[in-house]
Amino acid sequence: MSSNDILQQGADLLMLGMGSVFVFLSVLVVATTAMSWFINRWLPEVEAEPVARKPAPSTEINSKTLSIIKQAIAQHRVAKGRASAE
Amino acid sequence: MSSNDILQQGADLLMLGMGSVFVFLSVLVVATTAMSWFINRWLPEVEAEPVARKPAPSTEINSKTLSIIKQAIAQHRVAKGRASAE
Amino acid sequence: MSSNDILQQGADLLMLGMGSVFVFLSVLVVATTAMSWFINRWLPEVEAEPVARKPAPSTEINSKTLSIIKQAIAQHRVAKGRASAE
Amino acid sequence: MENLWLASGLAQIQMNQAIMILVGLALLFLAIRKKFEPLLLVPIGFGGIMANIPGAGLASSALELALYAQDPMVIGAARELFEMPVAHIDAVLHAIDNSAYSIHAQLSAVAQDAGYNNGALYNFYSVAIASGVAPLVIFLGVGAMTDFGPLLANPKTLLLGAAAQFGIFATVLGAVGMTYFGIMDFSIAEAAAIGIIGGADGPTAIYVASMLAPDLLGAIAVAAYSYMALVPLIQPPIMRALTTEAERQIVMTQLRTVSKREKIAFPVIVLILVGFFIPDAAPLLGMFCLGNLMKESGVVDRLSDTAQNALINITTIFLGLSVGSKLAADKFLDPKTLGILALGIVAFAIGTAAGVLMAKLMNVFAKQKVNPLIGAAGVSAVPMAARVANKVGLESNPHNFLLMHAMGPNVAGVIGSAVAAGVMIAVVKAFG
Amino acid sequence: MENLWLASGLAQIQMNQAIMILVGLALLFLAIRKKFEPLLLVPIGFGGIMANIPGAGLASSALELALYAQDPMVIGAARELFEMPVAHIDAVLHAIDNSAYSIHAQLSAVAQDAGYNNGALYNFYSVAIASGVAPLVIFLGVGAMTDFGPLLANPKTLLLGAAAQFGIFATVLGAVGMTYFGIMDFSIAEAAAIGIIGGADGPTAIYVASMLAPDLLGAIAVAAYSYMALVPLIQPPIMRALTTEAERQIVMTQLRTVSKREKIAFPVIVLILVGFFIPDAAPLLGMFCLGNLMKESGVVDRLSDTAQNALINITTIFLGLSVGSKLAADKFLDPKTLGILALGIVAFAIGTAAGVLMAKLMNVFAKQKVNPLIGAAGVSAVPMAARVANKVGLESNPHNFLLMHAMGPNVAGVIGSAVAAGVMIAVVKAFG
Amino acid sequence: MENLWLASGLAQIQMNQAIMILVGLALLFLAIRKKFEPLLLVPIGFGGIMANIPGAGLASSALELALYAQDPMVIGAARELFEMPVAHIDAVLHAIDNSAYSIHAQLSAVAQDAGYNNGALYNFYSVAIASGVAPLVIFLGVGAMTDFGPLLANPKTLLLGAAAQFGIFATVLGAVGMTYFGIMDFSIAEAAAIGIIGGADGPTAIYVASMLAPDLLGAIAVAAYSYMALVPLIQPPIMRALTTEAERQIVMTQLRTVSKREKIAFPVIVLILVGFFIPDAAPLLGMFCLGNLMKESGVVDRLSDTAQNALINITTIFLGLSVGSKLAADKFLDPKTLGILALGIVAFAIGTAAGVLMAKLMNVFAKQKVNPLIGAAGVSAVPMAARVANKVGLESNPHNFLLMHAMGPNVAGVIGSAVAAGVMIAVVKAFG
Ligand code: NA
Ligand code: NA
Ligand code: NA
Repeated sequence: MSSNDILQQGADLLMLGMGSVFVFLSVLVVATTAMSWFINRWLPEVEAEPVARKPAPSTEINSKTLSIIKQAIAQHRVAKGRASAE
Repeated sequence: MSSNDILQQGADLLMLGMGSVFVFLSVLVVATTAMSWFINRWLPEVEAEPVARKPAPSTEINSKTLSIIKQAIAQHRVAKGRASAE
Repeated sequence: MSSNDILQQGADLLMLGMGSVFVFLSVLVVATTAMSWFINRWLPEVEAEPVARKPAPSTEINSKTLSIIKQAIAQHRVAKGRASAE
Repeated sequence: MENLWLASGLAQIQMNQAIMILVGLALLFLAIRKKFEPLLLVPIGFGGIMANIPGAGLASSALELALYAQDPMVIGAARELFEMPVAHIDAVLHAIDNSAYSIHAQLSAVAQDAGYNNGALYNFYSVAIASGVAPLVIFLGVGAMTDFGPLLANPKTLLLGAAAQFGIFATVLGAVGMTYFGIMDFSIAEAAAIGIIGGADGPTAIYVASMLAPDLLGAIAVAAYSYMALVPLIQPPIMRALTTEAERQIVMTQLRTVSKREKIAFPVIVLILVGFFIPDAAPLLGMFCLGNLMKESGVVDRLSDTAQNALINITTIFLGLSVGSKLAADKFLDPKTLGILALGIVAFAIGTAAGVLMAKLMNVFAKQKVNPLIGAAGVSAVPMAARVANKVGLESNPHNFLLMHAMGPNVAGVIGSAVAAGVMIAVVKAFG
Repeated sequence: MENLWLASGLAQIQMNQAIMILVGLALLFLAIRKKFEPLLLVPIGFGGIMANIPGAGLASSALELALYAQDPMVIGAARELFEMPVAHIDAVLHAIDNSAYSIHAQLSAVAQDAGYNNGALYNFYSVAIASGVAPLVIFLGVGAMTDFGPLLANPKTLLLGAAAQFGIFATVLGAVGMTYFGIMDFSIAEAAAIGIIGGADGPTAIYVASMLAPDLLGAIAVAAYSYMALVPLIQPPIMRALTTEAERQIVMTQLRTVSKREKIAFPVIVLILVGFFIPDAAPLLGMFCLGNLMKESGVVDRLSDTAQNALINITTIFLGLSVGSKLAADKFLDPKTLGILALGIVAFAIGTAAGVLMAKLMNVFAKQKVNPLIGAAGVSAVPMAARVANKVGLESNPHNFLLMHAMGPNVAGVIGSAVAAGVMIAVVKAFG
Repeated sequence: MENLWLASGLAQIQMNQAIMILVGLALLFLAIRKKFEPLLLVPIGFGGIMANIPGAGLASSALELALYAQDPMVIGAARELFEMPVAHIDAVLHAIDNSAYSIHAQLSAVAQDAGYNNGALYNFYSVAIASGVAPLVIFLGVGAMTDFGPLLANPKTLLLGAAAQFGIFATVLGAVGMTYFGIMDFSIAEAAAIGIIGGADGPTAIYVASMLAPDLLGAIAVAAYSYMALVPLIQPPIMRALTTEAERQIVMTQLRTVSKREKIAFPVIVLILVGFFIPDAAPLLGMFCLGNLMKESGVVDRLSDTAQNALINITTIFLGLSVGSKLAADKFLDPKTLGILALGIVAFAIGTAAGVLMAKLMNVFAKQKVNPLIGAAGVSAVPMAARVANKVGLESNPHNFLLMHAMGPNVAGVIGSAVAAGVMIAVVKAFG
């Protein structure tokens, strides 16, 4: 293969590559916009979506734990406040 | 292979199959019953089994967390009740 | 292979093996001592190491949960104590 | 390997692939919107779409891709191997289709020399299913999640799990009947693989199909999981038709508590009996019992935990994608698929009926009556079928909770269909 | 397989290995102390050290080890295979280097007969990378961690992700230019593999390099991950140079909320479009979309959870070690590595510039102005590049939070470079 | 492959399998009831039962199954390959037993053509152990669980870990002695593999046995894990016999705190020294050090976490089942097994004694006295041996807590036996 050939191949790759990337992502812009329009027009989620996502267990624990901590701390402070006030 | 042969094979499979399934599970009924009788007669678990199973961590957290939540809620209600009563 | 050969091989393995193990671990004693000296002399950790290790999530939950449990139990006892005192 | 691609034009192929993409989308819809066994049907449906991407060949081996392309190097090597230097290319392809494992291995090497690579889904299939490992690992995890307590408290419910397997074998007979009457052309191995749908147990069905009829695996797995999801629709009418109101109101005595030692001994006993009576069922039931022993022994909780979570989840993802690879148009869009779907639902129905009737038969002889509704749970489809039995029972008597009673036949059904699978593999092997 | 070991003496080899051990230590230092992409660079650096242990041959195949040792049995078998009974040993080794897959397979069997075994890292590489599976699994996990919400709220930011891929192809041109001017000797396949560094996406770079230029994989992966870690240094000067203060202060309207159904539909649409337009990108993007669908569908949380944790972590460890195996001195210490490192940083810079300029171009036509800083996030390097855009934006307007706006082009860049990868693989295959 | 099945009748085989099933049950009893290393002995015992199911062939390869069945196609292919057209079938089987890897590969393909498949446990063994990967992954996880702090605080305890390896090499001498006196017939490779039991480290023993004496692997692994569980019984009498009451009361100064940087540097130093001095120990110790570095570096916690949990658990399950596959009667029920069991316990005893004596020797020269009890912890068996040292110490002085002091030699013993393993592999390879 001559040196020119590889330059040519590089240029071809640039054209084909950027062309494909732009065409594909442009098509995706159109398809996504159409999909969003269609769903929001014809298939809106009326209320609390029935397919409600079960939170990942750890998160669940964390949030529960956190709320408990907050409460516990609050009560602790109250208790301490009361104790020191007495 | 003639068409008759495959019918014959199907019938054989039915006989052998259901036969084996019933024989095997019947043997299992007998073996299980005998095993349960033997264990409960000769190897009863006297007290708290020493091979006590460590509960799976997540479950442990959940049940502990749950009990805490219940308590926290209960205390919260009590506190609120007291607060609103005052 | 004559029987003598295998005895010889066994003896060789003993020599080479124990030799290598002792040489290697002795070198490691020296290298480790030098490394510790070098780090403590030239690269001491000034303050709270910035590469502080994020505790494993489960442990974190456990310890939090545990502290909450302790508190909850303590409060529970206090509450019970108060209740029975009244 | 089907030679479909030679018989039909490119346009036909692409049309078929488009149809299969719609099938994949339908499976995703059922899985996500209707909650049809989503753990399997999401990866199966998605894998099915991937397998039908035109030109990507994700579900094809390097050799298949070389043959699609009629690669001269590979065709040449085949001509030499088969000593057919001047034969028409169709004859060469036909010879390859019918050649043995070692010939395939040699031609695969040539195809790789020629620059072809196995598709990603093909690789997943080879590792997860063709090797047989994925169903075994799923069974390990399922075993670690199974509680044999209700079964041990009332061992005779094992017979209900046995009876429900009649759905499997009746369906085999149905399939060979179709062949006999010229409606379909199933071999005895294919008929056996189709029958296992009646086992209502996904991994067992995949295991048997991968051994006896790999080309039908896609349709068989889709049928098995779909009908398992449809158990709440399929079973109740049959259960009501075969029982009287009085029978449905039968109250069962509360189950005794089962000791830890019994639970530890049970999986070991099952393993040894299976090994003695049905060695071909030993891989599946062995892994199932190991999982259960890991759970019940209480000394290897970290292993049991991993078997129930990371390991089974990882395996499920790749099992699903691998099954999806068998939804490639040239394998799935075949009249046989319609036959499989039709036979599969019959299998579920017959299994349900057999379970219920067996319970009624037992009531003729036994003093302690069983509610015949729990017989329907013998098809397995754990725990859906047990819940269905409970629900139908509550309709007749709102205070009669059958769930725990139905769990006995339910897990017995898993053992039963694994035994049936072992027998079928052994017998079909013996038929040669 | 390089014949380097014949040309140079043993001392030279060991010196090179010592250098590579220092390179491995440097990577560990950057990973641990400087937090340069530690998840990959810790196993890569460690694997690099292991690969360069003199005499251990951990990164070598059984055949390579037999040839290093000039094993007479293997050389003899090769002489017979190539029918060169009296040729010089160098000629035999050269013939082996250039022989096809099936010849290698045969000689490997002979080497194993002669008592050689594949090194541990070589095995990891075969299973994790040569099979293509590890990058696919990583993409599955990354997909399950990705939120396409910001992209769906503003789909035209996809174009920013497209523009930033110019860095990839400009770099290909740079690499072939180096070949043209005789500075380096890159083939078109190698040039393409180097260009993909500009995609700023580790698994994509490894996937492409493993297909097009496996010998350069070590350098390409190290460059990709190192520059991804350096994004906060590389991008800001370019972003500032190409934008005015006024542009950097542009406030973007808040993103609309995106419904769950849109999020579920998006990965399916991407899969189908990719299958239709760029089938060679289907494996990578298919797994990415499957991961995302598993997350968004909400019905297979246990699979999504495992894909994001156990599965991706296990794969990352072996992927890193496998990349490390390609840091063996005879593959890495090559002038080409310098070329790769130089071209890689250029690729990042050009990609950044192209993203910013595209955003400015869009502002010429669109009514809703975008802040051109978010164009820089189009190179991917998720989520670092988006954070950089946010940070540079805050410097000009401390109340203008661009992070969510930048996440759109950021994830678009992942899709864009996977598409670019697919095109490059297809085109280079077509070049033959 | 043993030709045992030809020499003895079918009845004898089944009797042997029954015996091995009892052995498997005994292992399960020890694991579950007595808590003998349950993580390994549950899957090993269970796998051992599965491997001995008559007629199932779960532990056999496709080729072995074809030969058991004296399949004419495979025998015919062998006759052709070996050019022995009229030889007796026993001669053919013998020739196959002694043939090379590539012959086996060819005949395996023929066996698969003839419809035989590898047993499930055989596949597990191939992937997990024959490839060498499972022990490496276990070492990765163990490394991520190991704290080198106590060792770094008192590096000279490394010498105790060295001394305890004398148990390994003394046992090798014992094994060759048995051969010399005609009691047993161990080759030098087998003697080395038996010796490694004295390393008191399961994965190291499996790794070495899989390389040097795969047929003995079952017995070696069972001995290693059983004796590790028996450490609290084996060690104390030896420790008491070799120390005076005064020595056992020696109080050691509290260990200094070790900085994070030292802990990060240590695994890297070990890797480099191992690579330089004992390259054959590099795979095992490399993975061990990588795991430790992942833990100590603190920047890849998610990888470290997975290595310590999902990854090591998954690997343990399959490692155990694979070891169990080597409990097939034809491999395990051999006089050699008795020799292995006898030599194994001697190895533990000698290792313990050597560790204690080394500590006494060190006290002769050093100013800072060490309590010689911690020398016994040098055999590894982490952390059991360290706990034993602590317990025996408390008997003499109820306020002298030796646990942390004993952890130093304990983890040093792991390094020591991995080094010994590397040396043995290299030396035995050199013996040819
Ligand atoms: Na069933
Ligand atoms: Na990108
Ligand atoms: Na040791």
